[in-house]
Amino acid sequence: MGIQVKYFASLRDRLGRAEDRLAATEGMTVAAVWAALWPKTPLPPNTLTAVNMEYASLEQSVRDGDEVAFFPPVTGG
Amino acid sequence: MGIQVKYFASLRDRLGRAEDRLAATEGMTVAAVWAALWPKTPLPPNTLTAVNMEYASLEQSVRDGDEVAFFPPVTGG
Amino acid sequence: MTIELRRASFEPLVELGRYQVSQGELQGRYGATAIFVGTMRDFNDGEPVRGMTLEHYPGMTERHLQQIVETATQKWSLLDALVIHRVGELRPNDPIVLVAVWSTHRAAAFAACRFIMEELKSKAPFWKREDAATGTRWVEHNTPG
Amino acid sequence: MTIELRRASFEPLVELGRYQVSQGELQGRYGATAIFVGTMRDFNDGEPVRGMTLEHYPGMTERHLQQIVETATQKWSLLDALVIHRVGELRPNDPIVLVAVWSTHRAAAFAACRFIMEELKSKAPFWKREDAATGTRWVEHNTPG
Repeated sequence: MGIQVKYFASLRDRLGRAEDRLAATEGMTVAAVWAALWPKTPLPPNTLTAVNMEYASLEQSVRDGDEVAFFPPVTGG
Repeated sequence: MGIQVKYFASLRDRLGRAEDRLAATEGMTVAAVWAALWPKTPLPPNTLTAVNMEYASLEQSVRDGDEVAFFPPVTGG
Repeated sequence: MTIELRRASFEPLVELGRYQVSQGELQGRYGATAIFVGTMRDFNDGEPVRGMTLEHYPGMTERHLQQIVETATQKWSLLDALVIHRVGELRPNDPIVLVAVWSTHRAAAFAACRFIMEELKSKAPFWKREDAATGTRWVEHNTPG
Repeated sequence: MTIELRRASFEPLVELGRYQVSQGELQGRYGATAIFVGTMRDFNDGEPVRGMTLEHYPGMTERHLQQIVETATQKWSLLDALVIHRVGELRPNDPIVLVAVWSTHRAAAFAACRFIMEELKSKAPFWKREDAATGTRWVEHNTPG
């Protein structure tokens, strides 16, 4: 089933896509998910990351079945 | 015209009256107004005092035409 | 900036909606509205309360409410403020006070609304007399903010 | 405790009045209601704004709003709380967010209302895109609380 990856707001617009999917590798981190999908694009500063809808650090490890999200600072309210 | 004196809330109930009037004497203070009207009743602790609808200390001097008020701590809102 | 004392029961949210619409120059300008409604409870100090009388000092009360709101507008950048306070006979669940503050940003609105309530509670000459099961009694002091 | 996301424009004061009446167990128990309404302004960063799109992360947004309100109920003694937040297309003067908190005393109501707003602004995944005279632009950060 792999990892479901989501992008939101300005980051989605910049990347030109809202979702990706990839297979997890052993000990894969959030940072590694980004690097695998966007090898030529450094993660923009201030990007927030979530795993399974909870905020997560770039070091958090992920596995198949997880949902990983990358998005800019939130501006609700 | 003298000084108009007003009592409110529990203090009015205790005194059994809402208003008094007395002639000002030279250099009369708020404390002296009370003492002149209630020589046998010490001013209850925590009583607030106002002169012409502004909070005032017991030492503030008053004169004919002023309105002096004595009342307990306020409990609005 | 509007200050009102009311002898009859009022609906704070209805009043607020009406007021906001009536203030044409607010439209599109405010980003933040902070509102406080104080309501009569049916118990106090562990005892059931059936009714309440709110006494005030006519003249001084209005003057102090006005001063409190003016001080708030000097301390924070506000677009408008509305204060409505009941006097007279109240029953449980009756609104006692409405404070609403409009501002461009939330920090000013929150701070000013809180300030107005605390000042009102400590300075505006109102007094509550409760009609409790054991008889009527004057409320001696407010709950600290 | 109720959390709602709305796709269509809503009237915060009407919603609030309805909700309050519907919560029968609140009657007579609350002394303090602290309310915040965030409204879309017709200018931002010195530029006129014609419209706004509010994007969110379905699932994560609701979950975080729920967590924020639960944290508030752990920190303060609250009787009830209501949070309504718009998503989708907004126009100037449209309400964006309503936060209302009911408590016995005002200190808890004020503090919890403020807390919920600050947490919502910093943690709930919403993003604003403004339609300004010079084109559309993503709002990059919120005004500090």
